Amino acid sequence: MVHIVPEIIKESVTNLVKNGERTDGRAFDEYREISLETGVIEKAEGSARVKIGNTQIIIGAKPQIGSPFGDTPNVGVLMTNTELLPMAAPNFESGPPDENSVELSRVTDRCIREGEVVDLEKLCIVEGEKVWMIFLDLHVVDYDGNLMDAAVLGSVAALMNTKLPEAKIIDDEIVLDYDNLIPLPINDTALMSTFAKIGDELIIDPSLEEEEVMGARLSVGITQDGNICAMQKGGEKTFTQEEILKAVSIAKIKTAELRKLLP
Amino acid sequence: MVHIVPEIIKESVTNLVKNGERTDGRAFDEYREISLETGVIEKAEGSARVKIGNTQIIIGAKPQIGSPFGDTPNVGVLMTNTELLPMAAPNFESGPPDENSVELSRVTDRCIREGEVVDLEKLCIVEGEKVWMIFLDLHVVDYDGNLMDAAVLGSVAALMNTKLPEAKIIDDEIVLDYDNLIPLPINDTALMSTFAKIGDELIIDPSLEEEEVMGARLSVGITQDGNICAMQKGGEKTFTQEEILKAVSIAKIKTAELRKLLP
Amino acid sequence: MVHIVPEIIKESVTNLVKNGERTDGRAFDEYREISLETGVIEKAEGSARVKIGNTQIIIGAKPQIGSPFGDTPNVGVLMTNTELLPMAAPNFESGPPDENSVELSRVTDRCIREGEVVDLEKLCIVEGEKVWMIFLDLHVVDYDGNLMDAAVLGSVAALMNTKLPEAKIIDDEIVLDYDNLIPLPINDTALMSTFAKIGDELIIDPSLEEEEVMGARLSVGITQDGNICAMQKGGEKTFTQEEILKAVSIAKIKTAELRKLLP
Amino acid sequence: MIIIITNTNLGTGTETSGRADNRAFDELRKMKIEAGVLERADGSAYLEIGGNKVLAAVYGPRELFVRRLMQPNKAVLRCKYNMAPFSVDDRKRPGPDRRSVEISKIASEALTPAVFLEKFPRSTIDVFIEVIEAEGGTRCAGITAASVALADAGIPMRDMVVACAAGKSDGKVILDLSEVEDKEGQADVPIAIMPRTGEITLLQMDGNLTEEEFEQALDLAINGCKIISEKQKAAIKNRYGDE
Amino acid sequence: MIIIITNTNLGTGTETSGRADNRAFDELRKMKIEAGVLERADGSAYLEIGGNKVLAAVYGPRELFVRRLMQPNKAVLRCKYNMAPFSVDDRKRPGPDRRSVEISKIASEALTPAVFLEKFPRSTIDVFIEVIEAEGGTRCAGITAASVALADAGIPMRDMVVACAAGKSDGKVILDLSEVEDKEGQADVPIAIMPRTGEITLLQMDGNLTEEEFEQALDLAINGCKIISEKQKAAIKNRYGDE
Amino acid sequence: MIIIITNTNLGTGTETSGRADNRAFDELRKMKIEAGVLERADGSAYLEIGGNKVLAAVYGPRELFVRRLMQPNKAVLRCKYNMAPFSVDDRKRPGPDRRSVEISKIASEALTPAVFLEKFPRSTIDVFIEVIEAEGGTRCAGITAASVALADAGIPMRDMVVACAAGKSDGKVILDLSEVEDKEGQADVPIAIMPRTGEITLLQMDGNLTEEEFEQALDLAINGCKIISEKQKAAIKNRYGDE
Repeated sequence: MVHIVPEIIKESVTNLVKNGERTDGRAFDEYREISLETGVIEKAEGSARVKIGNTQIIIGAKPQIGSPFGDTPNVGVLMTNTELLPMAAPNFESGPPDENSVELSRVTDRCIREGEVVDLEKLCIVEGEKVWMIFLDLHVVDYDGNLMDAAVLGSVAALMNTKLPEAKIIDDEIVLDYDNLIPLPINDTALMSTFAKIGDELIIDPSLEEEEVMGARLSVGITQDGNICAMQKGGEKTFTQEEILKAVSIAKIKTAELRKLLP
Repeated sequence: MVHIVPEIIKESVTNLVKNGERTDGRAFDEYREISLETGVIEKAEGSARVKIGNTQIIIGAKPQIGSPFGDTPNVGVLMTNTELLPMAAPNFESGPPDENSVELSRVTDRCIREGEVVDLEKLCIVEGEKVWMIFLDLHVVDYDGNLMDAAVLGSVAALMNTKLPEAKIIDDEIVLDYDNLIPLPINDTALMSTFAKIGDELIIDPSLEEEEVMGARLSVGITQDGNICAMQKGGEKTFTQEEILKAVSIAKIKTAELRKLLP
Repeated sequence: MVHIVPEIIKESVTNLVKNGERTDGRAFDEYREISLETGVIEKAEGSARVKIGNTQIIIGAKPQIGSPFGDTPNVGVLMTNTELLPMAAPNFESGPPDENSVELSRVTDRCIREGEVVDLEKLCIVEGEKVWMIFLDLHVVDYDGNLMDAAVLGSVAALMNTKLPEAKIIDDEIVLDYDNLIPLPINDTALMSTFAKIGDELIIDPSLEEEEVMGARLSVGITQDGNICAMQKGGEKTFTQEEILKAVSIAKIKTAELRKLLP
Repeated sequence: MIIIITNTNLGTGTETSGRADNRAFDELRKMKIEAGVLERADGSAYLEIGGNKVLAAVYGPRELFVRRLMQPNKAVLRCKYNMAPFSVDDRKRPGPDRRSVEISKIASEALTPAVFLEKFPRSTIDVFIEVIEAEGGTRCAGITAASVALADAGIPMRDMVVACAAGKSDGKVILDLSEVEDKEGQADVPIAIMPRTGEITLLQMDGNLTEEEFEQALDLAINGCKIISEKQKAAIKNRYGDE
Repeated sequence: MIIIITNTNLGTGTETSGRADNRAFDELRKMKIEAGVLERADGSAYLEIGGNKVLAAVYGPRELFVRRLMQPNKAVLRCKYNMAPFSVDDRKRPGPDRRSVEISKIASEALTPAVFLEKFPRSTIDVFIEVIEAEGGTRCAGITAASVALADAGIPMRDMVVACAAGKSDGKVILDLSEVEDKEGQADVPIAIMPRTGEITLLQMDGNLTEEEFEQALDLAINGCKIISEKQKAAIKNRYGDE
Repeated sequence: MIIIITNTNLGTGTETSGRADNRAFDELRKMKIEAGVLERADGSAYLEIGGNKVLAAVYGPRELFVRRLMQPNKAVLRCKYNMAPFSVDDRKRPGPDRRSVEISKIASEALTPAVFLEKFPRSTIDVFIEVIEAEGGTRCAGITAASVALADAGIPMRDMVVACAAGKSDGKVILDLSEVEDKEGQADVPIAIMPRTGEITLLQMDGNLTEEEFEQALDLAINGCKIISEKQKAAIKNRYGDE
């Protein structure tokens, strides 16, 4: 369903930004309040609940033993899936993932994969035959803007929280030792910062209200070394080259701050 | 498609019931005429055609060799599937099973499974590896109310009619001996009786006309020992505790009568 | 979407045909200009691009190693799939194949299979275990009528263009020798001619404009020996017995002409 | 683990209806047709021929809710052909496959020429064919039954479409192939006609036939249709009386 | 390659909430209910009972865009029950399965009698139940939470529907079966009632019970509902104050 | 049964277009663009770059039948990116996957800023990108071709969007990665710009780059876009003449 934002609200949000202000009084480079808990689902081998403002995502990580891909026989598999639950917003609908949900899954996956958050090679059990597959499921339960940053932050936290049974090969059989739980091997803590462009300004962590009036969106994934590992532009307007470079600089600082929230 | 029943028909059916009568002259605890044939499909290992009044279902049982579920390695599998064919009623549509079709499948399955109609443990061929899977397909071709009772009665008859080839293990191979057909091992003949509540009355075996005016529906599955093995309430109105207990008592008597129709 | 053809165009096309003429000046038994290239996709083991008038189909053949069907353990598998791309016509829609797409796939497949174009028995690698499966994908990119004849002509050309690695069994392993590419074994070059009935006349190779006014359609597949291997009537009008026999006679001549275009 | 099947009886039910069973080359399998077998449908029919058991039902003319299919000047006839999961030796997964989609299309086209669709603009006539048991020739059986169901529903028609196949098996051109004859045979030619005029409303063919063989098969199939046509009429007469 | 699991801890989290844990036969698992936990939804609730964690949210009354569901004289209440992939031991594939389709249907029917739908013709009230973690009894937990969410949304209701199960495990009729008790038990009877009148809006049963055992179970479950009903009211009071 | 592939030639067709082939770090693969290659579409284009072969077609502005997508004050531009099953080494199953859904979305967003959508309220402009053969960089090839198709369709535009990628492979920042360079490389940065103003309409990145490397890559890609932009204009000129 197309959600039409009244012109009057658009104008007031846009004018505020033009004057250097935001509706909730934040600075342009200021996140809303963030809460991050891990281990919230006992039945999930890893889990987290993240809130950025009123946006809330519950994330669970579950391992399965499966076959590696043919071209990477000694590498484990990470599968990221997002459900934009109809509970989370009046215009979210039940059914197979739509393009917004697919984009959120794929950008989250890209930031984690390219940021080499999980050491997937350590998830190989028998080369070419059996590897750990980690299913990362993002359950979006309340939507108030900036799903990207919440998704990556919560996913990294859930992965850091994940424990697997030790898998030993004994007499050509895989033995899973649930008395010996081992944390998922974590390499990096790549995180993401997202900017909305309203008028000619970039503001970080857009609220829903701000997303509804923004012209374009830029998400930047940064590793713990400060390198860029993922980017995604969205929206129907454009960015200048300078705006993009500026966003990258701010993202380096801001993801470093977000990183302190990790367990 | 929402089927709107004219108010005048609703009233007349409801008033009749209030006066202790039904549109077709039956007593409140009286079934319509029932016909039950078995072996109607030569290509199916088991089959039945059941008619309750004008409601007609054709049921086929087909075995396949498959893998058992992980948590029940020595137990065969029963799969129940219902097609509410668009042939059967003007408002039935082609396509994947809707909620009515799913409910019918699951309640039928529940009555048969919990009533332990088939001795599924005897369907194990090689523990943890190969078991018989019985696919029970219900083809609803004419719909005039009370699908539940027809579905269970026809399914039990089809299962009693089913013959499997003997499966022997010879030199680590499964040999299916089609010269030696063995009846499916039957433990029980659990059957179901369904009641509609119209006004404050319970009537058994509701016709379509009665279903369209009923407030709520109660189906009760009873084993041959007279125990309860399945229940399902449907509809947007309520039952009192007394009504439910009364329905259970009547169902014990009525399923015993239905049982005489089995081959 | 129903495409409504203006009455005036219908009449003018129909009247022309009644007078022995066609809108583009062709004779009733004359094809439009045909172009046929093979080897157009380097990554496909076989490929072709066929144009009949403005109708254009790109066809790729890709082999995979798979399991034979249970009842033909020593026979390879041919799978034909057609995409009527939304690019090809304003009323073609994205999504799973509709009935027109399915009919085109199945009639093409039938002509090739029954015409025994590919010697499928030579595609057996290990009897009952491994055979070559040939996936023939038809990508319809421009639609101006008579997809059937284009589909079969392009498919046969793509199959004739297909090369497979030699599959040897060495020490119970399948070794695919990509240094030794072998042409797909071709038995026959069955082709198809399609007729539209407009008024009481049969015209070959109908253009889109002619298809839109035709009453019925007849496609005839002919082997290189001049035998009939496939037929399909379409459309909501009828043929007389004489018309069908006449179409068969013409198809024998015309498919022989088309055959000269093959590589 | 390998599964071995001994002494399979698969298909034995069908062998009895094969030419092995002394049918002449131009002889149909045993058949019966009954009209008006379902209560809810506006019209219905049941047909058995050889080991085939087919139900057909008709709803309509009725309102067409799918806007984009609506025709301003006539009704749309939509036919759905479906096989019950238990109708074949190996259970068929429920829902349409490519074969049933194609047969639904050509069955719609086979029935359409006979119906006065122009009497019912903007509406639909829905025809459902359910194959309860399949033993070769279900599409023809379905179309034949559907015509009877259309007549039973009182749909005004030019003629009652009738379908039958001929083909080639064991080197001979024969009428009405059984499942075994079709599987082991060299060609199958299912057709449908409007018997009054002989116009052909369905024609398919697969296999390998010379032009002459095809002509023979077409003749045989047309004759088969004419015989079946009488049984259709008898079924309607049987239900509604003779006057 | 065979996979062997040693010393599995699967289910150990749940054993602590079993009757092993000294619950009386008529004692509920530890529970808490909170109203108003989500911002976007018109009403919401969070419920924990034993190892179950459930969220419920309500949108509406709002415009119904699906024409064919619209009722001219009342609102439609549509309930969707869904389990998170991570809510169970073996990851559940996202999307509806037959179990969740059935539970969605019976949950809608369980809530409908309590709502004054006739006040909102042609509209819809959408109820979403998300099982975040499952440990036996999620449908009852979901219905109970959904009622609180409906109240939180200010939907006018006759009563607050409440759900609870009783059953038989280890030969005894007991209240509120845990996952282990359900799996190893002999019967489960989930019900929902409107506590003011005691009318039953949901009833299912599977297993094997004598008529007497069923009567005991029904009594137990009704009592369980009444206890939970107080916790529902407290959750609403807690959010909106007492006046 | 294990399958062993010897002396595979997979990818050999592509090696010839790799930097192995002496391309400079800022050199594009060989390319050609042709406008107006399809008859039915309102506009179309064909593009080859390296081993990539891409078709683009445009229909519209035309009536939008999906109500809920309709915009009262402008047209909607909808782009569908699709790969032919035979376009890649291992056959791709037909139909959209998650990758093509994402690319369709970002391609729509890349083209939208250039089109005067406000001229066509309540309508749709449909852009179809078909990858006929893929060898690294199909999304950029597709967007570039789509712009030419939009121009060929006579859609009024601010500018002709053009797309190109830069990235890092073998430790060096380079322009226009081939399939092999992308697979074995460290980063890929596909962008699209409106060349007149330099505004960026598409930007994605995956891999690992320092801030400086990213800046270099961005500069390289913008330059690549400018070169390709000339070829787009030439293609249009070639079709419609110079005046």
